[in-house]
Amino acid sequence: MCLAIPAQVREILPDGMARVGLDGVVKEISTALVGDLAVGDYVIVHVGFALSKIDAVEAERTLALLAEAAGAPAEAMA
Amino acid sequence: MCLAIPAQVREILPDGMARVGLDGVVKEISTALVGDLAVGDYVIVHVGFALSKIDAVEAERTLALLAEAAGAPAEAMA
Amino acid sequence: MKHVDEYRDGKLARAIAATIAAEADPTRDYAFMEFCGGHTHAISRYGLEDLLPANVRMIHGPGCPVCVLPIGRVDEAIELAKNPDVTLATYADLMRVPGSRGASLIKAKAAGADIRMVYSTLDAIRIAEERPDRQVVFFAIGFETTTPPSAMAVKLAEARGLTNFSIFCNHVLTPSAIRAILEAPKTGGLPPVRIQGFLGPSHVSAIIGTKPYDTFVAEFAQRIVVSGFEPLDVMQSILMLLRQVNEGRTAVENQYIRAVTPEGNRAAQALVDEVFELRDSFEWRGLGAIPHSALRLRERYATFDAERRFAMTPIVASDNPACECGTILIGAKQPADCRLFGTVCTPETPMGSCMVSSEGACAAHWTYGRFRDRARASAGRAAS
Amino acid sequence: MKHVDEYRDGKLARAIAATIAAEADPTRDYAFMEFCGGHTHAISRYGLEDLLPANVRMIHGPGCPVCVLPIGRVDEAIELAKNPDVTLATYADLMRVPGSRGASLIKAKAAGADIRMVYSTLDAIRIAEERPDRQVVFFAIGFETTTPPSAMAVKLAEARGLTNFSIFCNHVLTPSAIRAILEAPKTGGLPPVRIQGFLGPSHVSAIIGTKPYDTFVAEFAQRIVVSGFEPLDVMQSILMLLRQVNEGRTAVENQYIRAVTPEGNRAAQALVDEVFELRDSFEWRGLGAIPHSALRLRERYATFDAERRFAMTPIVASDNPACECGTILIGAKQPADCRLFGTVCTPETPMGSCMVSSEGACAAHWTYGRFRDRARASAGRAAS
Amino acid sequence: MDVKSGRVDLSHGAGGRASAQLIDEIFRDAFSNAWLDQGNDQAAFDVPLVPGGRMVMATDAHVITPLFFPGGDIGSLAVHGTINDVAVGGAVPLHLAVSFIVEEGFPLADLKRIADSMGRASREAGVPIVTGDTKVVERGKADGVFITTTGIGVLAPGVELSGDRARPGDVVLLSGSIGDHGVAIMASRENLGFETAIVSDSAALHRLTAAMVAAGGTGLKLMRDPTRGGLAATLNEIATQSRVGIRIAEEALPIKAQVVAACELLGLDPLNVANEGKLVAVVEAGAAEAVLAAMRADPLGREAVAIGEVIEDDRSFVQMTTSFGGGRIVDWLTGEQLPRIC
Amino acid sequence: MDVKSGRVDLSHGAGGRASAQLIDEIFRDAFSNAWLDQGNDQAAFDVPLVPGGRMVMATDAHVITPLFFPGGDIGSLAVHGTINDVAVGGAVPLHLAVSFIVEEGFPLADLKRIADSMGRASREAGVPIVTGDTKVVERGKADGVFITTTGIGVLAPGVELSGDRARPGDVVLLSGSIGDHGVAIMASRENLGFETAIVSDSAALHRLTAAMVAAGGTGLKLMRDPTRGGLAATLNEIATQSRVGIRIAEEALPIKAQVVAACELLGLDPLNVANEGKLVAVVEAGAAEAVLAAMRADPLGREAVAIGEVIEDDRSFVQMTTSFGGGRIVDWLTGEQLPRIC
Ligand code: SF4
Ligand code: SF4
Ligand SMILES: [Mg+2]
Ligand SMILES: [Mg+2]
Ligand SMILES: [Mg+2]
Ligand SMILES: [Mg+2]
Ligand SMILES: [Mg+2]
Ligand SMILES: [Mg+2]
Ligand SMILES: [Mg+2]
Ligand SMILES: [Mg+2]
Ligand SMILES: [Mg+2]
Ligand SMILES: [Mg+2]
Repeated sequence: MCLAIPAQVREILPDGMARVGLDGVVKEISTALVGDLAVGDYVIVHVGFALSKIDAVEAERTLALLAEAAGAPAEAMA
Repeated sequence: MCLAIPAQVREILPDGMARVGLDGVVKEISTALVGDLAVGDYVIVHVGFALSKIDAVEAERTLALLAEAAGAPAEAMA
Repeated sequence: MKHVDEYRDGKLARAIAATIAAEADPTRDYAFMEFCGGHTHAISRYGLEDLLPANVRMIHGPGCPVCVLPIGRVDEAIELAKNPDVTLATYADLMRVPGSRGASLIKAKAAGADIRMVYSTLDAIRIAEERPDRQVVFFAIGFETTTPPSAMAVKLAEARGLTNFSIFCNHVLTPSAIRAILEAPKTGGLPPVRIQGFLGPSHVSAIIGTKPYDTFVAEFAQRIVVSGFEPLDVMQSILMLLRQVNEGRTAVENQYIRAVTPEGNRAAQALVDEVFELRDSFEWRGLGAIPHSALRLRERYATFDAERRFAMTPIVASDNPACECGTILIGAKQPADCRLFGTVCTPETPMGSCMVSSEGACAAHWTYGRFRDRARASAGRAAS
Repeated sequence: MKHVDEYRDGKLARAIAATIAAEADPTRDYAFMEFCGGHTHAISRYGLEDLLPANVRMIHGPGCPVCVLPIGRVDEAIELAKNPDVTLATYADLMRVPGSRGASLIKAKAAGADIRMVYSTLDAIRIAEERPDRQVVFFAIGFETTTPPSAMAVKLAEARGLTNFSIFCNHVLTPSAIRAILEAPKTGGLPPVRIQGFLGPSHVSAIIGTKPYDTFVAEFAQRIVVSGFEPLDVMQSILMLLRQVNEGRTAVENQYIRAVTPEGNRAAQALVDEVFELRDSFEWRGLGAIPHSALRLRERYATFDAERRFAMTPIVASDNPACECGTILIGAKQPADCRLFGTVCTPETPMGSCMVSSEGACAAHWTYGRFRDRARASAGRAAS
Repeated sequence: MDVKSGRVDLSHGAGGRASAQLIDEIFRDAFSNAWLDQGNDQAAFDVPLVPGGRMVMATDAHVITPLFFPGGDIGSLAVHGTINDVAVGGAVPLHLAVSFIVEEGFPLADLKRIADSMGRASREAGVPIVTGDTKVVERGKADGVFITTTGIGVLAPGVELSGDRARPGDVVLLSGSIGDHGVAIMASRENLGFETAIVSDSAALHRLTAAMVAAGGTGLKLMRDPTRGGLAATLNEIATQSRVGIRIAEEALPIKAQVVAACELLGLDPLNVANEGKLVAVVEAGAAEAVLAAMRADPLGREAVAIGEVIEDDRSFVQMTTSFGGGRIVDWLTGEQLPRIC
Repeated sequence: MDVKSGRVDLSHGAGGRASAQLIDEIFRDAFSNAWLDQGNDQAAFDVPLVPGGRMVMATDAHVITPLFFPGGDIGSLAVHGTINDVAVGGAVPLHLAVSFIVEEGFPLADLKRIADSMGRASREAGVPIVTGDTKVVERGKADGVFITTTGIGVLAPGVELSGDRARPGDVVLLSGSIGDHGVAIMASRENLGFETAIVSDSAALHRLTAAMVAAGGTGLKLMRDPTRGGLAATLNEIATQSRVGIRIAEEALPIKAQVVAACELLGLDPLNVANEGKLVAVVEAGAAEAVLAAMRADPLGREAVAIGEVIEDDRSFVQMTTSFGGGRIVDWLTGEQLPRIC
């Protein structure tokens, strides 16, 4: 459920709206649920609303953990 | 103007309506403008209303006059 | 079809034509006006002109309610139809009548206006009953024949308590128009009328009777033969007019005795009188303003009067100045004499009233008769 | 797509799969439930089952709001849509969901009901503004993710003074459903739960945070890993669950740290709390009535509540008794074990909740996974 | 026609002068090619790669209301109409393609009834429907169902019929009574509120045309089916294409009494009313008798008659000698065919 | 399907299983003949009277919204779509017939723009529109304009392609990226409220198919254009018709980043999204390289790739090896293709 996808804020519009981009696809959404946003931020978009911001630092950390999860057995099996 | 055509009353309906026939074509019309009608009467139908009854006697007289108008010259030219 | 087929007998027609030819005085020119589009239709449809001698000429009159409707009234109807609350119900004849700048109801419909073609005023009432959320306006036109059904609709709407039905009334009166034609040379500086007699209307007369024509004999020394619409009716009536001329008589005669009485349909007259009253003056396309020539709803029925309900403002629009309808309608010119005929002015793009419906003088000639023009032209050339 | 493509790397996936395979204890059977349809979709779409060792099994949970919507509520929405004054606005996902006797919104629309598919509650508000003559009802479904946009619509409708907008509220709560699954064997006489851990929802958790799951550790000694929806998120979360099992831990962990915090989206929570309140009990298709598991509009917003505005009467309708969704949802059976699967029950003609949306357990297996059935069957036969 | 800011209105679809103008100003130039310029209801062409192959192709969209009417339905009509356009090109109809545009909400039972009717009509005609397409549009974006049929047929060597081949002295033949289809349709429209026993004449004419081709040889100049716009439109098309005049005799025209009556009632001219199982042929005077005999030998041409002749006329007038012996023009319909009050 | 009391709904027009069912239960039996039973998007047949003549015929109704979109319009689409159905039958497209159903009120300027676009497309393709028909329906009884095009083409001797000719071991080729058309259309629909730079791939493929026929010889088993229902529908049709399985590799599929992004946003699978200038071919393994080379030499096949192979499977499953190395079924679309929230 809850189909949602990360998109980048490209333009802040009046009335709590913003234009977000996803690989060249641009869409207007409501940002009323997430408060202050800046151009360049990534948000998770669901049924035309931003649900939450994506934390870039935590995203980096996740990627590191993924690499670790992938790398660990290589050593274990070596 | 005033496209109208003689049709024969086939059935008296309630509310001042009647079914009239014209060579196998049947139509429902209002008879409100002509008063009492009987099945078999001919009426002149215009935009869904009977405008007047056709007087069968006068119709015969007209046909006679037509024949006369057609016949006269035949004698004159004879 | 009883009461129809008897009057469409070609053999009889040719025999009557022979009588007319025999009785027509070769030293005279006979010019009769069929007032009514219905007669125009019969003449064109059956090619009766070819059955008449060259010196018996029929002039097509203004008796086509679609043709004489002024452009301004069409514009007003189109404006009304554009009102998003309005459903305009109308006889199909009006759909293509051009208003100003090429507008028409059929184009207004294409552009989104809610316009319905109806066959009868009862259909318009039914639409109003089915759609209480819409203001249904019946665009009423026609002579005395078509007026009683409109009056009936108003009475019905009142009886049924319909608050969403009204009439845009354009009903006009035949005798006033005949009078205007007879007075035209006097009032309009036009050439003297050459009309020696009228075919009086069939179904208008079924309603109003023959009496209203008596005045034309008294005042203008005219001849009137009220005639049925079938082609033999027309042939016989022409013969009757010709005989009046030959015999030096001027009278109202009734060929259409099977449907027309001197008094007409009293019930219908009373109904019309109850609902409608005379307008002081009304514009006729091709003829100009004619006093007391049209009807409007009485004060008592003001609520069913679209002009009042929608506070419609009159629109004035004029015909192409090159249009010759005015002179054609009084018999002074013929359609082919107009330089717009058949070039810019055709039934698809009528420039004047006589080209609007197939019963108009120009349209009838275009639709049915124009094959004769070249023959005539070359006959003229040969003669000159 | 940044924040997407990184989590769809096939090479990395195979490496993590190798880690899982290496760390999975061959003497054990691991059974984890992904609660959420989004996870089910990722698992099916990427064929993750083929990347997991045979003894690590994923059980598809009830976390698809379309699937768990009771037939009776669909019937009620269809009834509402048949009201000639009503325009029903709905997410497209609901169009084909079957109500009783083969009815559905798409069929009701075909039969003349005014039903509009919208992408967002803001579209529904726009329809209400454009059509003041219509009663626009938004058919609201969804978990905590989809509830804030519904609450926002109610607030907007109030601010803009819309008197023709309301919501048919079917929003449900994730923690209550998880609790119901964990309590099912006790309350329903079903076999004991074999689930050793849950993948916690991604975007529901973005709204509610991770804290609400703590109680499942305390009360049921369960494991929860809140997981992103991308396939690598899922792989990593499975590894995290497996490690908890191997290490004998029971904890709430958060794999989806880039979007989920312990507290969640406080603003969204406040908004939902302002507009909605708990229902005492709500029927879940496949799971039965669950106490405190759904929301309705607060008294203060009663005018925007379609159930009250249209005095909707509850319709009770039951599933095909042969349907095994209940046992499938708690992991006791698998789709292919149901004798209706793939014969009378397909995504075109779903008989039970798990076949309704492609995120339901049975539909996902039909749409993406059924090619494995024969292999499994013959493997089973060979083994026996 | 105001192409810049005008709109399509109902008169553009009525088969009269406005329709012709629409085609001229919008489509003819845009598509311009020698086959389209033949100006017939079907195109004839050589088939490359196939030595000696010559074929015709014709297409028609069917948008009739009501869908079911006495004597047929939109399905049988769509089969007959296109077979006829192929057949009057002188070809042996070979195959049909059909495309359906169906409105959301249309009853499946009606769709089945229509499909069954098409299948029956196609089997009876021996012209199979070999390929098709179905689209569904939202409620309110169509009117039940629209059916486009396209037909192809094969021309025997030497058969070359075209609307531009009428010459003064040729005879005009008509296969039977006119106006039946249009009157049957109008009678089944509720808003016109009249009833008749008239049924549509909808029928496949290819066996009749084959007999005519065989009997007429090179004396058969052209055939055409007087559908939308009626006999008047068809004769005017021929006159315009061939740059000739046509004179017909009113007394020769077979018209059923009920058709006359219905037309009187509605203010219509039977010459403008549509037919779906009739054809007009123009033949050299010398071949007229043979072709007429062949027509009368076919059940669908039993009432065939000579209705007139082709005459010289650079104005391309179609004239009619009325039953009264007078003359009149038979013109295209102006605008949509609508019941008139005057 | 409840033929007795059911109604046509939008899913019957989506090109998925419901569409197939509608055709099966309503049309196939009603029309039943060997050509229709070929089950392809075009029918192939011998031409009687014409020795050695073998042709194909195809038809499609076009009901697209909006009428104008990036990369084309309903007019060019109607030309390309039908040329392609003829071309993927292995034939040289010869002629087109076109029928218009126009809604009252439709701007003449738009009609002209569409006609001009059709003319241009047909001239560029060298496939003339040789006959046509135009109907006008009342406002609210159509949606602007619907266009049905029908095409015929000639088969060179020996060319015999059909959807039932795929055999285990054959290779599946795809001519280029998928989903462009459908995404361009969806982006131009206002109610979905998103923008992309993607343009429709609408194009006439007959030069590409001619090159493939020449290069593949009898090794070319079939071609098909994955339009409505997308690549998924086309592969399932082939698998079902040929009673085989098909396995494709996700990593081989060319899909533009913007198409992926738009599909993510709308909850769609690019495999279900329509194309209008792409084709799928099944070739014998031995001919694959030659056909692929011929494809890549054509501008419309430059990105052609082998995407999978035909396998034995009496269940006719289409399977895909995902980018993760897992497996999944690629199914027909269920119901209408609609943006999803979950
Ligand atoms: S041809 Fe036209 S412009 Fe001339 S008089 Fe007649 S209606 Fe007027
Ligand atoms: S296959 Fe259908 S009936 Fe069986 S459990 Fe799944 S949803 Fe229920
Ligand atoms: Mg045609
Ligand atoms: Mg035809
Ligand atoms: Mg037709
Ligand atoms: Mg198709
Ligand atoms: Mg034809
Ligand atoms: Mg096709
Ligand atoms: Mg196609
Ligand atoms: Mg297509
Ligand atoms: Mg046609
Ligand atoms: Mg195709």
